Amino acid sequence: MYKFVLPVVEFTEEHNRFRLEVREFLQKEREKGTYETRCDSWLNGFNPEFSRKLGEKGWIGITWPKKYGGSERSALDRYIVIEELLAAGAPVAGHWIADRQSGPLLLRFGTEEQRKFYLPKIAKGECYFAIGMSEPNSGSDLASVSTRAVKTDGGWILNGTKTWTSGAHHAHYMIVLCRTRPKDSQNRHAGFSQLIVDLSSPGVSIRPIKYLTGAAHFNEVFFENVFVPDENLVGQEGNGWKQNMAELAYERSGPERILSTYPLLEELIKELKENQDLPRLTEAMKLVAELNSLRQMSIGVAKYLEEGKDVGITAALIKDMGTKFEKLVAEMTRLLVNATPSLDSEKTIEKYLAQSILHAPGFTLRGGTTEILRGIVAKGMVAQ
Amino acid sequence: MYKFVLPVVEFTEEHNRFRLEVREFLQKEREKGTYETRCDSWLNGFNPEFSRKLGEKGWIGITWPKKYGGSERSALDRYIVIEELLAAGAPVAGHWIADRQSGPLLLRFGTEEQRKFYLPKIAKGECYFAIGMSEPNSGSDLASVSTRAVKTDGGWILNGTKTWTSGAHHAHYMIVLCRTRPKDSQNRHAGFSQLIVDLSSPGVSIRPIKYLTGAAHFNEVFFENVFVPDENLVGQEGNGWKQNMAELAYERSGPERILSTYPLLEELIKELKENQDLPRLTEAMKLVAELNSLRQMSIGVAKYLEEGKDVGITAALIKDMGTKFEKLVAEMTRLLVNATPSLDSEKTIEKYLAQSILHAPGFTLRGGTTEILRGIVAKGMVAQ
Amino acid sequence: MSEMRELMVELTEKILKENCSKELVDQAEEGIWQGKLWKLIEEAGIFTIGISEDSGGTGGDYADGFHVLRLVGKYAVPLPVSETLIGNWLLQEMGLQPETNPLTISIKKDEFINIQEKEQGFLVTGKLTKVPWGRFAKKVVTIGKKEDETYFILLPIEGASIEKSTNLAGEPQDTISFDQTVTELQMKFVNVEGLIEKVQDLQGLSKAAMMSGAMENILDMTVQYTREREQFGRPIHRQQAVQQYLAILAGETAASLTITNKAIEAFQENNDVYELASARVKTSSAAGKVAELSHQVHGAIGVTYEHRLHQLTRRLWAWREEAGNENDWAEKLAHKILNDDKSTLWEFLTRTGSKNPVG
Amino acid sequence: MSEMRELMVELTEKILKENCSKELVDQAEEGIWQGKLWKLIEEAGIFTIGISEDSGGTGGDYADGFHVLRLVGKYAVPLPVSETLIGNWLLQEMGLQPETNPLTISIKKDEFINIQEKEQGFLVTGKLTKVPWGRFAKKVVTIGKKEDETYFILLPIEGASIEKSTNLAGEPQDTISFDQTVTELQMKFVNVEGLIEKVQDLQGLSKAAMMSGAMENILDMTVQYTREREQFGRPIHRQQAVQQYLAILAGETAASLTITNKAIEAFQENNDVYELASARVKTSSAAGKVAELSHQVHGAIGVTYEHRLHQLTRRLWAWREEAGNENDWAEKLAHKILNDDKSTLWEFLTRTGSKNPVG
Repeated sequence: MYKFVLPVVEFTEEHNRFRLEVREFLQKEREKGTYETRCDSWLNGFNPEFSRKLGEKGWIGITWPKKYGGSERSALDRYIVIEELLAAGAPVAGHWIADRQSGPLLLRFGTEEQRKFYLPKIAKGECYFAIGMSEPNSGSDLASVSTRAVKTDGGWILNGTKTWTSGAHHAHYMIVLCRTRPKDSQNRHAGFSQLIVDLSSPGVSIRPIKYLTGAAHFNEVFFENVFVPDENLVGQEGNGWKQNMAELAYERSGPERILSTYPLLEELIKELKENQDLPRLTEAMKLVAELNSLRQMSIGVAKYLEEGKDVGITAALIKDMGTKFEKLVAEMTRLLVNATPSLDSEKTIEKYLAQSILHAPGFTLRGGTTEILRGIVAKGMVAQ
Repeated sequence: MYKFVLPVVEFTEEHNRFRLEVREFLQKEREKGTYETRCDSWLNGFNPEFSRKLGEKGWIGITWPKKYGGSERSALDRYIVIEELLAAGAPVAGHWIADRQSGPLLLRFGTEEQRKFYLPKIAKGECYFAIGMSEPNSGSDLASVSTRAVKTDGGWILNGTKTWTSGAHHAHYMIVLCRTRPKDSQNRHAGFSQLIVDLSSPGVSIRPIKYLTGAAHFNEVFFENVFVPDENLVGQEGNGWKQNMAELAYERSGPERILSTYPLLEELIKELKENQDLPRLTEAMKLVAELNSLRQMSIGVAKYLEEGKDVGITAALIKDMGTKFEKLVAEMTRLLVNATPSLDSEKTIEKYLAQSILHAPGFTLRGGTTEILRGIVAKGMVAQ
Repeated sequence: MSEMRELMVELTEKILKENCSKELVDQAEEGIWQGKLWKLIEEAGIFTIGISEDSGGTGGDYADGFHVLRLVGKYAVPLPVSETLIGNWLLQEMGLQPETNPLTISIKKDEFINIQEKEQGFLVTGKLTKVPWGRFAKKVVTIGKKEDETYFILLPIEGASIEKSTNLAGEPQDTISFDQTVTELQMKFVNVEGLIEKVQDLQGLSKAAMMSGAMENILDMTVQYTREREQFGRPIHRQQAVQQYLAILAGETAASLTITNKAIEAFQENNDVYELASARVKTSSAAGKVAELSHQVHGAIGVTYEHRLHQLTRRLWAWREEAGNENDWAEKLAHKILNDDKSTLWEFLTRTGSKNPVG
Repeated sequence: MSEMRELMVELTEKILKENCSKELVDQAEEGIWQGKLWKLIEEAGIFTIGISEDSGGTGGDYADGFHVLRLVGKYAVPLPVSETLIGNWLLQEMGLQPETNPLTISIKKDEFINIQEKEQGFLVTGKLTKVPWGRFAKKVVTIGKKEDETYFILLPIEGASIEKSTNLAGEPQDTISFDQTVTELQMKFVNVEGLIEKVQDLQGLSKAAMMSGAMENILDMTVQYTREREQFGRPIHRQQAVQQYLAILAGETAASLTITNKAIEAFQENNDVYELASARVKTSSAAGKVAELSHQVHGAIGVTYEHRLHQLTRRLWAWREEAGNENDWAEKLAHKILNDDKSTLWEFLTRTGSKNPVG
């Protein structure tokens, strides 16, 4: 049977020094006014200047080979950078997808030319990617994707629509999951490929979709006879489904599935400490213990990912639990302090609380719904 | 669409006087040592003497016509009696099933002879019934019931096994759901009938099944060529499924699906009041408000049942919510007071806590599992 | 249900169903006053339910009013309906004439308006915070202080400076400041503590009714969506996980409606606030679950601005905090229990001793 | 994992898998001492893990011991293994010889044994409550008081009167009373506060390890059951509701195991009790969910005495309350946070400042 055994990771003194370096940088930038802390900043905090600064530091693509613009540092160093960014609620939405999943995908499946072309730009914090998976009506059922590419001279002609793509209006490229062969009723997962699409190509149009707050983070992207050159095929034609699944492990196991509401939790503890409110601080410690256990799991997965282990099922598990936790932080906070959530409040905690509550519905939908993830976990356990 | 609109019921002064009468009786009996309060007493509190006393009072079959031994009182009077019994944790397991569902079933579907024969005995608190629905391997899938009765001269020959039957070792009769016709693959619910089986008949054997506490409340009942006379058929041959569904509404909407752990809640509030512990009493009030809303729903259903309305879906809903609440009482209590659950503790609250925790798993299984009930509710809403 | 109530409920539902569209609520959130809808509601006599016809009202009782407010919640009406209705009840109690122009209420401990009487009229100074619909209301019902005496006052807002803010649903929650403003006003001597308690009860119950109504609509929308939306080749209501969510939604909604209806009757009958507190605890606790699960079932489409769902879920998130959240009302209950030494919980719950042993 | 640990874990798992059957645990609950299993565990050297070979022990460290205790929980071993193991660690610290006969521990605030030294030996008087496995232990590690000085004492139980009681899992939790009992004993001067803290930490972590192990077994059993049990014509793991429960079970179990493993390493490395407290909060909170959902999946069969499930779920219900429940440990964490003025929560969580800033 599938076992969820994860390694215990101990950060070294060197790790800790590096963490403090990152933290100090973030603090200075905040003091300079480069950014303002906010919840769910990895999806909503777009700031090209800040992304470029991180690139200069060498903190994007940090684990990648130097020849592709990376810093050849460890997965744990990367973990430290991203959790410090999230805990500070820094604006990382611009480069997030490229750093988290598009880059690693290209490293693993891309051609040498693709790596040389895209990775250094990503690492500089100047090149953003969007995810091209979901479609109208496909929702959680990715195998029903119907965007299709037809072979033509020197490339492919792409037609279809992708939706719920975060940040497509800022992104330069999208990795599009599409059919390159007709549906096979025997094998729903056959015939898919992944193409890198330059979003400035003729035939691409982007329509913003407003979130319930009225803000536009995500989009509908239409492809109308878009020409995609041969060299933009990622990996093997027909292997798209498998590559896409590998991509999902990067998408699901990271600390952004645990820490989206972290700034709120920090404020909660601060307020309870100031109030010397032991009973409620005790209740809040239950959240802290939960966070601690999720964080250890997520760090363990980062370690396994580096070792090349298959962590798909565990990543699904952590994403499920982590996003539930993110919601719980908001629901518990409102009962542990006197705070009325309001986006325009002068009180930090009320602002973070409003951000957290309003963004909460997305936590357990994006990147795989609760029900889909739990299905993956259960089937994984039963099968093995 | 199906709407869950329930009437608001106001108890009259007369109702209140009656309630106090019942309460006084119960208090006196407790003081006399007739019984000891316990949680989940409707399943675990067997006491023939006490049942007989209730019968003398006219509080069993209280709504039934006088000619069948009843008192012709209202459904609300009945509601008052049973919730007072449950709140007091009185030992009502003996006659409970007969009063709650077997009697009403016979009143609705039984022959005049059956009514005259069984109802007065039940009302006296001297005749107990057991439920013959579940079978080994049938579990929640009642349509897979395979106990069968074959027609013979003057009656039926019954073969099969019923299981999880509470109190069959004390009961005199069981209403057995069985097939009287072969399976129809087009209609899984066709061909069932209900037979009253005298449990002292030749060919009936009863094997106790020990509960996880080691106590024996339920049983496996085997029928080997048991002869059941024609006059013991309930309602129409072939109509068993529909009759059984009607029976379930009685089984599911009552206050015993809300109050199984009530004695524990009473102790919790008592202790918090004694401690003058406002913050924790405040938390406990959330349980009280939940109870209050469930109780209003359950009273509303009692009223509708009396008016002959179809309340199957609402009853399923209340049973689901009520049993979750019963569990929550135990889980919250252990965090709101310093108490170590123990069956042999001298502290009342620790004893009730132990009873509640150990019996909790059954709450959401017996009488329809959470998942089955929720399916019924959802399908009911979608269909209408 | 009385015939009067049935009629009012039917009429209100008809007006709101036909006129209070998704687009209208959007517009209101952008800051545009929905005068046409206001007029329709006014003409239907909704703002003076519970005020006798003799006194220029529509007749009926408080309970009728709360049942109409349930519909106001159900249709996310972006207007100060509950404030105007409750404001009029307070005016009636004070012997003042009801208003048909938008009213708001700001009755809070530690907030009051200083009043001086001058030749040219009254001179008022003071700040009122988080005033619902402040920017659109013509007058505010609040507390005035004059020479150490406290008064119930009805104060025109014209002449005040307004600092805009909104709750999570985009409903105005403004700060209104008067600085030596010369104005007319109406005032009545009042016991402030009693008034605060009374207003909290009325507003608490109105929010319970509105939340129940919003849940009702959310449940309908969600069931409907599961019929229409297909996934994996079949409508999603066929998924067992979706069925489980629907049942929880139904349960939270039905429980909120039932206890709120009970609270309305009990409050009407004998000012019972125990049921009222229960209703507030239940509806505020249910609000979060209903919002969460309805969004989970609706998936990505439900979190878009284009979809109606958020107009209701954001209201649930906002309203559960207003006029006391579940902590506040549970604490109120806890105080009642603590102050009632003699009763067991069961006696408290069944209240057989007297009509209102916990008052 | 060290080679030593791997070997001990493998050996222990082999012994327990082969010998600690459902029937053996049943028997133990009926009050029969499982001497044969005790002997096997003793011979494997499990009771002296963490005690150097020079001192007559098995070698290895505390962490090795806690990993073995996880297995003790996994197989519901009905013997005072954790008490004897931890007891031996305490004896070692005091410079005393380890024991191989069953030990128990009763180190509590406000409970101690009065000691008088007489010619014929020691005269002891006092009552110890809720002593795990008291009726079967040969000696108890507890606190003695002699002329106002407090001592760590190792006291034979023979000669005490025993009042039997059990926890929810049927494990003995007895009251042991000495009344002017003449006995031999070993005693060492000790700081009681430090000892209580130390014992609470060791017992707390042992219960976290045992609970994690029990959950591991429950998860395995439950997954297995969903493969075998059919309903509506197919194995129940095909039901989406069951899948959702399995995933929650997996999550609670994996989180409990991970944080407990982390806590074991951190405690071994630098006596860090922050991770330990987290592990206790998490495992105690998870215990109820795991017990509830595993029973829900198993249905009626799982609540029968014949089924093994309850041997594990009843242990979870009992153990989550022992050596401090989640409230107690969360409060301990809260105190640490309150006493650490300077750090933000994030600094506290990542502890970059020093190895153990919160000690």
